[in-house]
Amino acid sequence: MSFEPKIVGFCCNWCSYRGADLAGTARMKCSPNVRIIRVMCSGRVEPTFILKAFELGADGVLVLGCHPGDCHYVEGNYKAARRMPLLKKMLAQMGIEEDRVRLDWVSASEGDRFVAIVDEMTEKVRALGPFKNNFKEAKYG
Amino acid sequence: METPKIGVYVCHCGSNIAGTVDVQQVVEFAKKLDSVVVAREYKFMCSDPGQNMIKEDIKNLKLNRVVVASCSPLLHEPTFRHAVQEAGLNPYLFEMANIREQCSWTTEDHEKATEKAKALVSAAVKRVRYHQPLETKDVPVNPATLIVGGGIAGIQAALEIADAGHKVYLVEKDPSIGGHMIQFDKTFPTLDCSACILTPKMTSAGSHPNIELMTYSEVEDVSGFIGNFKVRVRKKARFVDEEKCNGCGVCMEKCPWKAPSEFDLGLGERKAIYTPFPQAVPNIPVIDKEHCVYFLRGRCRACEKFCERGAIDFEQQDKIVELEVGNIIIATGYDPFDPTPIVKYGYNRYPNVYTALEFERLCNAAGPTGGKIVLRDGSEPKSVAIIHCVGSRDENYHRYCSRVCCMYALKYSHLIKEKTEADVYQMYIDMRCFGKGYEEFYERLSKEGVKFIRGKVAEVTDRALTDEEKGKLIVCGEDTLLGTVIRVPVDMVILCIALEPRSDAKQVAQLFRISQGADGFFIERHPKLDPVATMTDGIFIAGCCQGPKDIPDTVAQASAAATRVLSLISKGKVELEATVAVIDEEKCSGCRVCNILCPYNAITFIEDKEVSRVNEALCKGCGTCVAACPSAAITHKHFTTEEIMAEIEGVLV
Amino acid sequence: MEIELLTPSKETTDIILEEGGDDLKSCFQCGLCTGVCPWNRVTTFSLRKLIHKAQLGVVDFEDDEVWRCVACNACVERCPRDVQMPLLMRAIRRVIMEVGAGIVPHSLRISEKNISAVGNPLGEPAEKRMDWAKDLGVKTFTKGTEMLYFPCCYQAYDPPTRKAAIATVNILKKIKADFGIPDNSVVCCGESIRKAGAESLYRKLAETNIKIFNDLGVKKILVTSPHCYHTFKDEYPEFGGNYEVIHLSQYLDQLIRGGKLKFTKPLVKKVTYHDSCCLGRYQRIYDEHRQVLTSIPGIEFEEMRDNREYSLCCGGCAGRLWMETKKGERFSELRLEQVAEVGAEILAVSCPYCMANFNDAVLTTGKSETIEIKDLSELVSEAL
Amino acid sequence: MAKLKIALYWAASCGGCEIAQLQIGDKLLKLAEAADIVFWPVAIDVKYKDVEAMPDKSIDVCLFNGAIRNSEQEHMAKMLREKSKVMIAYGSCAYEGCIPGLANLFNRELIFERAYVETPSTDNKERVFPQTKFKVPEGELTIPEFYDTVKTLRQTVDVDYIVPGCPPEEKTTWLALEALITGKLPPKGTVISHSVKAVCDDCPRKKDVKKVKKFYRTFEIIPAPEVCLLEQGLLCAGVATRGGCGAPCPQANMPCTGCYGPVEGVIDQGAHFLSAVASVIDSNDPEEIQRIIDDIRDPVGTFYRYSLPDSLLRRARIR
Repeated sequence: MSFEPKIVGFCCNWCSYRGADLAGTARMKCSPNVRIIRVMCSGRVEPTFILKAFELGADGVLVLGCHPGDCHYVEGNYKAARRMPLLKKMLAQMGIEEDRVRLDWVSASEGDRFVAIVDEMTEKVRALGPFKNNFKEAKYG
Repeated sequence: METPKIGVYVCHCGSNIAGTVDVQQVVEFAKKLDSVVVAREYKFMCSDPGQNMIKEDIKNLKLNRVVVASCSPLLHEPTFRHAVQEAGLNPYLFEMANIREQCSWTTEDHEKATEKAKALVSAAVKRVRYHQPLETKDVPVNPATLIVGGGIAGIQAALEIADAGHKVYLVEKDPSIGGHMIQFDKTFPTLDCSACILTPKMTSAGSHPNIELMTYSEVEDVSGFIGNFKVRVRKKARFVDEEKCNGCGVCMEKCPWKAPSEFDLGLGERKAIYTPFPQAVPNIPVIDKEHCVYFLRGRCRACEKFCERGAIDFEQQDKIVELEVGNIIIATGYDPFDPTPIVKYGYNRYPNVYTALEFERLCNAAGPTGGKIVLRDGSEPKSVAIIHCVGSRDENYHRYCSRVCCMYALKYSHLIKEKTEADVYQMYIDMRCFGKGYEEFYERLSKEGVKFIRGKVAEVTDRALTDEEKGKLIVCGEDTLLGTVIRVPVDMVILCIALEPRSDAKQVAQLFRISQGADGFFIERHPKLDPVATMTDGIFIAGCCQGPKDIPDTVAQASAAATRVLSLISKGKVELEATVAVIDEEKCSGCRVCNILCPYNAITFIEDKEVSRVNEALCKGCGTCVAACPSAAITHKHFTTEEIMAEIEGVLV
Repeated sequence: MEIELLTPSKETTDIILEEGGDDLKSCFQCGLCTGVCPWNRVTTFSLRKLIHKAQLGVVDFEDDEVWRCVACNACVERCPRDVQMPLLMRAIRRVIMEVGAGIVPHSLRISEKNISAVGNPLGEPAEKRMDWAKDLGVKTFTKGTEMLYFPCCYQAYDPPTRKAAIATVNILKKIKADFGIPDNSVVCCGESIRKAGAESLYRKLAETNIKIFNDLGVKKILVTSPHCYHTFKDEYPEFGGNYEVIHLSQYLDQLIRGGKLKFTKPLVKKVTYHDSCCLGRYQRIYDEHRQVLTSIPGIEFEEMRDNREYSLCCGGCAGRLWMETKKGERFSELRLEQVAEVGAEILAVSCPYCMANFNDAVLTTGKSETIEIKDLSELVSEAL
Repeated sequence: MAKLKIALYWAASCGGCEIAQLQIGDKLLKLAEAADIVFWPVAIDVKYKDVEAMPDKSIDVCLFNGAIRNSEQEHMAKMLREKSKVMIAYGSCAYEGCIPGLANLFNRELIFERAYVETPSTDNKERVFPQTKFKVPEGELTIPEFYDTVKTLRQTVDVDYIVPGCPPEEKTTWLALEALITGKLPPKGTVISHSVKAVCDDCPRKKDVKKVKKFYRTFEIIPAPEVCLLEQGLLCAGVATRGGCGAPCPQANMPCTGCYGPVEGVIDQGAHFLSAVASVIDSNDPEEIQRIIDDIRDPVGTFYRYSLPDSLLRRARIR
């Protein structure tokens, strides 16, 4: 059986979660690999959550918010947009592939976009293979 | 924490879920999860029997947490919360797993769908353990209302609230209320005189015992929250004592100094001491320091000499007034688009190219030409072209449709036809006449012999190709209905300029903590279902500040805003979000990282305790501050770090 | 590519408006007219564009397209702004015919001259107008006669069409109606030449006829042409001619319902009926024909695809009968396909123009063996 | 009252903790009054076998400093745990891995390569690396095995208390010792410090709202003396670091580097510090944000200077 990545998805309540719902309502098919956790705003997503997901065995983390300028909370998504690049820079140093973490924007009307992002992310992570916590598999000690 | 006893209910949703997800397997899986006391399935959990199943279990099995795996929480979370509450449990001790929209409907493979459903149920079960009972709080509502902007929207809203017996502060930055509407000549489609229908409302607003008019004033600061705003207003110095002035007008008569009239868009003149127009409310002049010779050179004071009441006060200073209000309506209106940048249309280059607003003044009997439609040289035009969508529906300027231009353009054709012999050409892209009586007006105008040319005008030029075109403005473009380039020689061109957000809309948005759309207009809470409220509770928007609209729509929205305010006043209290952020002052180090992150200014720094504090009335519960707090001192109720961590663990089973 | 530059002409527009094209002001260029225009079943013709050119005064009077419209009213039937396209077209044609702008098609010019000279478009001698009735023993209308039967020029001169006039007289005699026919002094009713733009000629014709009718004290006129019907009823009053005008179909319907007409011979045929524009969309007379036809014993009646207000024009109104229409562009040929579709043996008509057009079309399409064109009067007469 | 038996040990550490322990000054006398030191490799000659010989739980308290980076340290940690009633992770290395813990960005192979081959002063063409066992004529020599990953004491044995700091401040050390001497011990697992709040609470600098357009390294600017260093663009970890130290670094114009570890309740110090720093970036423009972030040269070294082995990810993945 091919490797089925586990991806934790954080969606904001107002745009991306609704976009994800719309994908369902419109019966669009998408990879089941992303499991969504609803937060009120992408600005709520702490870097800790992303690290925790990896610690617990996630192979990728997807954070989706409202499009820039459309945040239900004015500019919570901009806060996410500040944190994510810094986190990614740190993760790169930790040897974690760039494609395992993605921040993107999906509006409530973009069911198709939601599906496209989820499918693309799933395939990229699948190509990278499982994320293994190196601490546990270190050769010496 | 009490021992969690969790009930899990998996919904078939007919075949919507059960057709793809093996519900039985999910139930068996749920039964084995930690703290789960009971797990059941049912055809339609949202039905009465479904809800009763939960209620019975809460009673009989003493459940203290409930998970329903069914559709999107955006659909039925309120339903199940209510059911749980009816069974005596706090509604927040409930969690929903979305196994329909985000699982059965998007997944084809039954096995994978079932696996995903299990993961989502496991996440909900793990999360719900950490749920805490939450209570909503009430705060009283101050019955006074602030209305910003004294155009038709502000006046309408003010009158409605004042008539209901509540105090209104109507703040207007210009010397008189009236807004753009008072500049208009006639109103479409009924062609009643704009001033005739507006001035009675202005007068009522000016004399209403419940309305405190604050003209020539601007809001400088807003703090507080729904029900309890504190507002600082700057009353600019008029140099005329409002108490003493009786509006006799002698000062204006005697003032020897003139300046271009803003009200007439520079087409006419006014004095250095002036009211913008004769029916101004209040009928109290202001002195324009830029043009008053006393202020410029220290001599004159003619107005002072002639004022019998001694109302002129050259020493007057700006005054700061503090107001306390419960609700705010923003009705700041729009700015007319300046077409100068569209060089090809010749505005400011060819004297007989006018903007729509200028033409309104030109048409108006009280305007600079006494209502005669004439060219700059005083002669009557023989032909007029009205160019639509100037700055509207154009990626280079504004993408949106300004919504009123088609109609006022039609109105202009009527006025031109009525007052002159001129031929009128409407150069349009689409005729949008959607309102009540509008299409009929369009038809009526068509019958008056107005010529419609479909196509966006490419250029207005004075370069004649034929003798016929000499001395004319030639309007060129494609007539898309003929598929031919057309040149229309005319004497006068009227540009139907876009309605655009006020130049200070950004500052206003920041001041009141409301948001602007990409187009710059203020954003309503919901484009369809809540077009009056904003994301900031207690702050409403009405009129063109929310987007271009005509007078009937503006009035309707203003009345709607007034009604929303009145309903809050009549309720007397507001319920606050329960899922807010709270700062543990025992943990807050006072680093102030969170302070600036809050878009609602809900976080204040308590200087003496050196800690930050969230004002729960202002907090909307986005959680941005929570994610930023380096001390983990902020808790997002119902979205706590523990809860989300548990959910992460859950989805990764 | 050379770009054509147009400049709106107020003068031209004004002329068209003066000539009665006032309706063009209402047009908002939706294009529905072009969509329903029968011309677009056979070629391309943007009526919408033509109207817009008229609005701006940039009509090309030399272009054939100003002569296209057959005034069938199919567009008027559905126009959202109630623009009377035929009036507009008439105004444009007047500018050509009367003011002298543009070119009048040769065949139309001939018909116009014929009407002007001998009172009928066929160019037949005026004194032979009533020759068709020579042997029928019909009296000429005199003062006091109850009803004037006025056959159209075609029914007077054109042999195949004449059958309708003869049949009509037979029926009238059968029921012993008090009627008379005009003498040779009457002229063409003028309906079509007016729609073709020859306004002054029309007025002359109308005045001539009205004078004769009035002198004779005519009160009631029976017609067998919808065109005569339309102009006598709706246009002559403007010039002082006020009559009770009745079309044969209406008359027959009244007789049958009044029990005054009894059929004796069954007519075992499959029959369909073609609504003429002038009687249908102009006058909304639809049911009478059908009632008459279905009351004839033996007739199996079947409707065609386009019927009643959606009827397809035969292509003959507004002077088009006189103008050449290329094969392949004739509506009558299309219409015959619809007749064949329902398998009718007889196509019943009640208009001489339709009769003339369809008689041509059965020949050109080789359907003369299978489809017979008959006037309503003929069918009734045969069944008596 | 019988005197306390105290053991002190150093694992992967710099020796700074020993100095810190001595720095309590005259309080040493009080300690001497109350306790006997039974094992302290840096100061007294007690062999491992002597410790091995001690009965289980015969030592009252073990103050263990240093991270676990090799087999010897692991062995000693386990042995001392058995012999001691109370195990204290003393100092940042034992607590969260500290500077030695940054080795978790690499593995043994890479570290050996660097240490024994690449360093400029090394001449090792033969590529000789340390071996755990080596036969010499006299017999077999053994040295401890070097691990890929540095672990904290808590990841190795059960730990009762933590004394944070690199090294712990004198007052923090005494706070712990005093509790031991007086027997007034806090609940197990407590991080012993004078504060549960972040360093900012101790820091006298003026705090205002934070908007940062550019981050600086310490040598690039001379910060204004009274204004919050983070507001001036210095990556001061005080916001995300447990206080109790008294904020000596910010008071000396140096940004806090985070040695007291996370604030109570924080799961991952680096992630919280990172989130706070990113949040105060004064831009919403992706390109500008990226430019500002470019100035943060070494995110792991900045945000996890003391806590990498104790972080959620613990170590880097080596590809």
